[in-house]
Amino acid sequence: MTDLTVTGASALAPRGKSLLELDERTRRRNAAETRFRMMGLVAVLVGVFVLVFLLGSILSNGLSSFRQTYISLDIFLDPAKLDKGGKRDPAEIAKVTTFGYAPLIEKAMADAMAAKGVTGDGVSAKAAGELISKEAAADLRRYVLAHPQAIGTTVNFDLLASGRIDGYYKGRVTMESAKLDRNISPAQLQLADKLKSAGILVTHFNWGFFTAPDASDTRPEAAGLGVAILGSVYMMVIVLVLSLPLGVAASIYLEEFAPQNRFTDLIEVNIANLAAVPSVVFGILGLAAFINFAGLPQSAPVVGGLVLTLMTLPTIIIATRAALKSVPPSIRDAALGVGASKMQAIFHHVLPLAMPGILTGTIIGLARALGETAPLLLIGMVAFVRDYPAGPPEGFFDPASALPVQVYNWTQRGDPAFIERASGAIIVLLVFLILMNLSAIILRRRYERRW
Amino acid sequence: RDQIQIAGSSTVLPYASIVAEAFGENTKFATPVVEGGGSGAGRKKLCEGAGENTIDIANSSSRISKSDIETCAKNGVTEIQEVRIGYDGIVFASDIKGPKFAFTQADWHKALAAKIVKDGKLIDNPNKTWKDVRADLPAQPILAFIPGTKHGTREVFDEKVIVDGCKEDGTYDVALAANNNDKAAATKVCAAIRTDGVAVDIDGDYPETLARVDANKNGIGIFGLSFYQNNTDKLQVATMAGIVPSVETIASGKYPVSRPLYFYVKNAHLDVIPGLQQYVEFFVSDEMAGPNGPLAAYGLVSDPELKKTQEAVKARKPMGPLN
Amino acid sequence: MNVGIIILVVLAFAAAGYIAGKRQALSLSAQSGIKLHSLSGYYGQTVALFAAVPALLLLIVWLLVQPIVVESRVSGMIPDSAIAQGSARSLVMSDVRRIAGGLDAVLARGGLGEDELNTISANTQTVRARLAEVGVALAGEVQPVVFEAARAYRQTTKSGALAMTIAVLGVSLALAFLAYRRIEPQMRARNISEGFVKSLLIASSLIAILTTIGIVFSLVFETITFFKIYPASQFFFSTVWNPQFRGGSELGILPLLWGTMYVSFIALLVAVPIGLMIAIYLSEYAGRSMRSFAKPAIEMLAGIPTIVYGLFALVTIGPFLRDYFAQPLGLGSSSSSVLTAGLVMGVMIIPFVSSLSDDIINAVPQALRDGSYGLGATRSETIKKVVMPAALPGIVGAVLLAASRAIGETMIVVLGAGASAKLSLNPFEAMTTVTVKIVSQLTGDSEFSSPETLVAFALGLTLFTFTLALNVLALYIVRKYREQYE
Amino acid sequence: MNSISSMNTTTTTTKASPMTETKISARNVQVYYGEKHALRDVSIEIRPRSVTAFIGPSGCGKSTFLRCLNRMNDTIDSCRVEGHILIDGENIYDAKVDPVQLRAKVGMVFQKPNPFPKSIYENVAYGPRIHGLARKKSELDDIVAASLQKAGLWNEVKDRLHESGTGLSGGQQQRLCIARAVAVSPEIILMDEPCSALDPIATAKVEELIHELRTNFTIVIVTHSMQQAARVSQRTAMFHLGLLVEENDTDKMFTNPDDQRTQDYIMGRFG
Amino acid sequence: MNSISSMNTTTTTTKASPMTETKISARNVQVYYGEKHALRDVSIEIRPRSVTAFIGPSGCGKSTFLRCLNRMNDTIDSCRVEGHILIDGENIYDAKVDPVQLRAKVGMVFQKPNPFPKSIYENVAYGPRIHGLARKKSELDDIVAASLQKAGLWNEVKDRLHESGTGLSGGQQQRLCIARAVAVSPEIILMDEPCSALDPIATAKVEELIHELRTNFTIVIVTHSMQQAARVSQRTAMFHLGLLVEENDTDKMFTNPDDQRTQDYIMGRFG
Ligand SMILES: Nc1ncnc2c1ncn2[C@@H]1O[C@H](COP(=O)(O)OP(=O)(O)OP(=O)(O)O)[C@@H](O)[C@H]1O
Ligand SMILES: Nc1ncnc2c1ncn2[C@@H]1O[C@H](COP(=O)(O)OP(=O)(O)OP(=O)(O)O)[C@@H](O)[C@H]1O
Ligand SMILES: [Mg+2]
Ligand SMILES: [Mg+2]
Repeated sequence: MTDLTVTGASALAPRGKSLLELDERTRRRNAAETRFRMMGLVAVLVGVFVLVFLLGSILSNGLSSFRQTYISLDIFLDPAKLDKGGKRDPAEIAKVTTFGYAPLIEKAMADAMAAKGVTGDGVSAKAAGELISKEAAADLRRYVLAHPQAIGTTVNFDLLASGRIDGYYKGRVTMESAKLDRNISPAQLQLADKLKSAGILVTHFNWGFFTAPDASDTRPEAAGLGVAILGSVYMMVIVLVLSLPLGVAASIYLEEFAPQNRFTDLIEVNIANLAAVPSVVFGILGLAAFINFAGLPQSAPVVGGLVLTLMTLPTIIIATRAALKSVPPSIRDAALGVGASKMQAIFHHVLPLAMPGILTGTIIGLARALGETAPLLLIGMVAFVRDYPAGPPEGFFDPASALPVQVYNWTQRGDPAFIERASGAIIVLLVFLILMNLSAIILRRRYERRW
Repeated sequence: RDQIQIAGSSTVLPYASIVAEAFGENTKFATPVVEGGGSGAGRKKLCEGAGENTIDIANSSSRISKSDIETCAKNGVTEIQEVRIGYDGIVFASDIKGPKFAFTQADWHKALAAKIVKDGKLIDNPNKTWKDVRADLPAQPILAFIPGTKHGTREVFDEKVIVDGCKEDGTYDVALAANNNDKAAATKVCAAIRTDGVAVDIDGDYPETLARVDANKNGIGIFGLSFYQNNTDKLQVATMAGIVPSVETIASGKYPVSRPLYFYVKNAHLDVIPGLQQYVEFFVSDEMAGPNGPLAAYGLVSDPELKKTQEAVKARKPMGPLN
Repeated sequence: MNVGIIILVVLAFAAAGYIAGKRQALSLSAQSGIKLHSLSGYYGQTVALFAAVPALLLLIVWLLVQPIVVESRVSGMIPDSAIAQGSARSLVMSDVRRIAGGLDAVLARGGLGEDELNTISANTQTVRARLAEVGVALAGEVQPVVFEAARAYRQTTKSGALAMTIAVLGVSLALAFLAYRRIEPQMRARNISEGFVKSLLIASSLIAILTTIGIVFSLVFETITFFKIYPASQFFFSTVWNPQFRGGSELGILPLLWGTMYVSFIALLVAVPIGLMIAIYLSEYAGRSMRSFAKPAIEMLAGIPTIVYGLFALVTIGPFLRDYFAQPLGLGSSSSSVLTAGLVMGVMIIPFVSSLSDDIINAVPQALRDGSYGLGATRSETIKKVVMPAALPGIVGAVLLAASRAIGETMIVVLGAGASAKLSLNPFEAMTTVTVKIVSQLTGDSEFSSPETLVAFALGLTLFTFTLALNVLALYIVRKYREQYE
Repeated sequence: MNSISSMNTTTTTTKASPMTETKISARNVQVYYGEKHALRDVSIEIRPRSVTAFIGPSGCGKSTFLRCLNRMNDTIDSCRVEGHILIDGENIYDAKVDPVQLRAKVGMVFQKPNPFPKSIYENVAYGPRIHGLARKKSELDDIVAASLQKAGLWNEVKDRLHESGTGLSGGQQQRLCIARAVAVSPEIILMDEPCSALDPIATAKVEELIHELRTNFTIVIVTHSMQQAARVSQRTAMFHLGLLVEENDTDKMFTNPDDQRTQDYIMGRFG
Repeated sequence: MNSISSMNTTTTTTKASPMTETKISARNVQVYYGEKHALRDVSIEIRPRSVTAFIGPSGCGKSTFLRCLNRMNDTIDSCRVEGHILIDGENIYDAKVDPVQLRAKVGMVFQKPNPFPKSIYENVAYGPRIHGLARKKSELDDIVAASLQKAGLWNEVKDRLHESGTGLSGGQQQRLCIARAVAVSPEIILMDEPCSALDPIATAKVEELIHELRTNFTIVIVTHSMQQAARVSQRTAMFHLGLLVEENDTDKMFTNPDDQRTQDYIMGRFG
């Protein structure tokens, strides 16, 4: 090997050595290889670790919101209070507001305590009533309006316990904190414990969290995601139906058909730039274009869906174009060579091969659209909405909320119970996301191949 | 459109949603849709014109301005009702485990102002701990989480704490002298907050301030009274000029840092949007906004002149020009 | 007929046209013995397209135009005197619409016959009660003029709808028939239908342009207003950002732009290496099972709401960096810092780099890898020197996308980096970004027409222009780089 | 062609190599693609500093076996190799053997030309670079030039060394791949139909290269051209349906093969 | 070379085709790749129902010219074609001509086999499907089977029609591509070195196929094997450095070429 240096030509001499022992250089290269591989593994682990950490913190904060504490009471629907006229006239009964129902509950509570032999120990009847959510009165009134004939009878209700009591059984409220807490006292907590052992206070799965609408700041225990889930579903339907076809169509045109000229350059730069536009600016656009100009209603999923579509499009387009670009030209040649039109070559061969990339773009784009709040801020969807939107398609035009909006709203509230709700909502959001992506992931796996 | 649409101040939002919820429960009308988004944005939306596409009510944590009224008029919104719903107390609170604080406005000025007076001269604020500010305060580093400059609360803080404190501790006079008796310039000097990281602007809401106090146990945050009342197990409130903030002390005017809250109703919508008039009346009814109502329970300081408001609302009396 | 049904009928026509067209083409070709130019399906497709597309376009246009026409007609019926002081014609019109809708509902309920409707005059009390029965709440009393207008509104709308049904279905049928008649074996059916598809593709790509125009338009007017009340030179060149409630704000964009670039830069510094390594590991090293688990898992990072990241930054990373780095190094004692936000944001955008790059790396032909292995290259050498360069254009796209996402992020910056604008090199100091300020200036309590709020639009437009310039630059560089190999 | 002859002179000293040693020895090699049994029980000895040709009908497993010799089959997931392959007496499927080092020693030219999407220069310089064969830019330039010359491509590309390798014609690409393999000077060179896309003149050049390389290197070549096999190789192996049917001296193989199938195959063309 | 003579006997019946018409006529064709002038002023007439062979050293522009004939060059951005190419008297570069229709009429087998990453069946069935050549599944099956048979691949793949086309050996892939091109029964078939990766037997089959196709179709074939050109073609065209050097009857070309360069090229091997 001494002549290696003489000329490049003579460098082409054999270098005999055993394969079983690694030479210095190979060892170094292998070490570099191992390092590189480890770096990759570490990167994956970092990603997974952060994910696990975040999910862990979300789950530990939020899982508890799927269970809820209830107080089970037999309530006498006193005709003297609910229907003074005695004619069971719905209009008459409706005159009694929720404030009129509160005493019934308070009384039922006292009766139940007496019946089970639970003593208040210095907790007044009013304070005992505070263990029950303010939502209870509304539930009761709703029930009575729906069943006027029940007035005068005694009905068993599972009423929501107040947020602090619920928090007590979830570890958020403790005896120490209750001492300082203006909204609950240790005596009340002790009473709750007694009620629990008496079987009046029960904990079970919280369906209301998925079906109930949002509730105001005074009733965190009643707040649910019903409207938000509907709103998000509506918006995602719109986003998916519009952005995927539009995005893929635009990418195909730009990547496969568009002539190389200034105009296509313009479109190309535009799309890349739209990806960098902050989402709140899309909200400004939505307000100007869809609400003020086109006259669509405020707070409506249709506007939200359109705005999110515009926001998602660049992501999908960029991903799709990259995927199309990576399909080798020989595949196109092969198809064109047997007399396929360009359109056929693309739709029959190129597009299926680009599918994994397209689906990835869609997953990422939709994930972002699903979790976005800022643009909704400007089109009135970051709002307190309690009425369910109608079924589609009219429902697209009714006011609705969305999952990320609910998360955002709840993290802004004063009552700490909302933090748990927000984490619960995030879990729902993630489950939503996983479900939505699952089909895409399965499809992607089907299309993935090397050539 | 069947539901009332409301937008505006995020300070008023909790109260408005409590009322909206009760309104939806107790009447045949749909529950109003209540948006946050800030007083400015709310009033802007209110003034965009009359019609189904525009909101009916704007919540506001400060009085509407002349320019807003002009915009309104330009867009055909000529009659607006002003409804004052009560007062919002602004409190100073720190971590529950830390030392107790009793402040005066002057303390805050000395702690946070960019320039303070020392030996009759304006100097850059050298204070590092509260003890430097006043000897009987704890020796805790100064760290304050104050609302960002877009918050209505900040305005009140600047005016009623910093500038008042500035006058109290004599800096104002020195500044006045230095600026040839230009009051505006002196006020500007007074209100300038130091930028060395001691005063941290919070763009988010009170929960963010709370989280920051949680992460920085030395920090003192500025909160709304209602938020504090919901978190008394984590926060301890400081007195201001010897007064403990509470619904009572604020209502009586003893506690100095508070501000009125309003909402503005577009009269043109009153006969068009179902339930609007009822909602407005419901909001200011004793059952809701009275001293024993749910709003007061949540921390709204009830307006002593509620009766007047109720009458005005019944009469749909539009507000006159601002004075 | 309701719109949904019209659409269904048109689609049914199209389907029938498809079948008929296909049959016709086949039989014509069989008769004449001339080979079909295109697959028979394309003839069907052509007929179907002619049946559906113009008709549906007409439908859309009609739906957009009819309300305008009807409104202007009906609103002509309402005298100015009927419009209350302080109210507006548009509000009266919304009453008209509501009454008209209510009347429909009443009819549908069977509470009233069509002719009865014409006879009941505006005995407004009964009208109001009737409408209330069907759940249409009216806020005020109904004026006779308004009621008349509502009736006219209903009538016109109805006849309009009828005309629309006839027109749309007519157009659909007529064009379908025309297209059907034109079928002959030599007709270039494939080209026709492909031309149509191509125009759809072009239209889709024009949406990007429309969006840009829309954004510029929705920003530019307020921006102009802003510059009327605030000097542009200060906005662009001042290094101080210090808005005030009472005016006299200093609104220099430079510290915000600096913050934006700093945070995004740190985020990319985290996301690009980690993301690329993940992509490489998953596509080149990992087994199938690991890959099918890890890839979607990492994609979930992009789906976690940013508020979670923000809290993560605020509660965990911020204090950690402060206690273990900033304070020992004497670089400050702020728990929110550019570094905090950058790190956390970097994690969030990892999937943008990793997943897209993974797909692209996977698409590099195996023959290239074989070529490199055959020369005795290790895997990592192959990846670095052969696979990555081949995948580069796509990876650049992925990185740009990640950068875009970083620039547009709000929540993480608010909670992680703070809200104070600063021009500083120290990564442990709190800073903020343009996007954060757009949101906060837009949603605050100050007056909308004040410069403090309007500046949000100027910020938006400036950022838009700024990123546009960056993108032009990126395109230029990528082109230039690519040209080396062509 | 001056460069080649000049090179010859530098290397003739090593010509007297013994012909009985074995360089590569394969024993009972079985290869499966998933379920498919592609190679059955192949055993062969390949001598150093000689040219061995693999012939056989398309799809019989020539490429498969060739790829076994430098473990390129490792890259195909579904592929499984059994049996022993020894190079210089060392089992290359031993766990201790590093395939990377192996492949540096056993170079390969693939059946389908697969230039990297890089410049022509970079294509050739790639191997020397990763193996650290050149210390200076000028050395690298020399290696690149020499390799391209050997592959007979130098004249065609010397003015466009920095254009993309994928923009070459099919035959040029193939020669580029040969140059790329030669540039790292492996001990053994496996060539899978290196001349399939080449015109006679280029083919002649490559054959000349093979002749020349033979003095120092061991060469295994897959070819479909009996003439080529006859021209360049000393030993020939015939594959059929995954079996190694016969292995023999080339002269003997083409005149008087032992196996009927070989005879048929060769006769099928010539007979 | 007996096989050739035997094949000749099977096909001699069709030899008396009219040799004066033209199917393809190219006039002053110039091709540029960006700046590079790859083909200069090529004019040629190609006769129907005959086989024309293109020969010439690697990189001389044979593939380039072949790709002009069905406008495959349209797909290369940097490629620019000037001049006229008439097929059946119609200028195929006319704006009115639909390249798709043209390519259905002028099929192509590429130099590098490029099967679709789909099953073998789908590879072959694709063309007939898009051209509507089969009305029923069974017809399609027939076409696929017949095409694979013609390409001499049927026996090897009949049991694995639904496995991927990319998992075939090099020669098998090449035959698959031939089957794919034949399946749409174009009028003209362009073959770019169709036998480069094939063993003699498979080559013979393909050559037989060419003979057979010649009765109805026009065939242009690029080959590096003079013998093959001599065996299958009636006319031969010789390219050199982007120029069409000579075009002549095959017999004449290989015995007594007009052009010095042709002579050199052919002699370069045989002389
Ligand atoms: N895409 C391309 N870009 C640039 N130059 C090209 C391209 N394709 C071919 N060339 C060049 O054009 C010339 C002719 O190439 P062509 O592929 O036609 O050669 P060929 O005669 O088919 O050779 P071979 O027998 O090696 O396949 C060559 O010099 C080649 O390098
Ligand atoms: N990746 C693969 N997956 C499955 N089967 C394969 C794969 N590669 C090759 N085969 C099959 O293995 C057998 C041997 O293939 P190989 O490539 O070794 O043939 P070959 O002798 O090189 O043929 P050719 O001369 O056509 O290149 C063939 O039947 C082929 O179809
Ligand atoms: Mg092979
Ligand atoms: Mg070629």
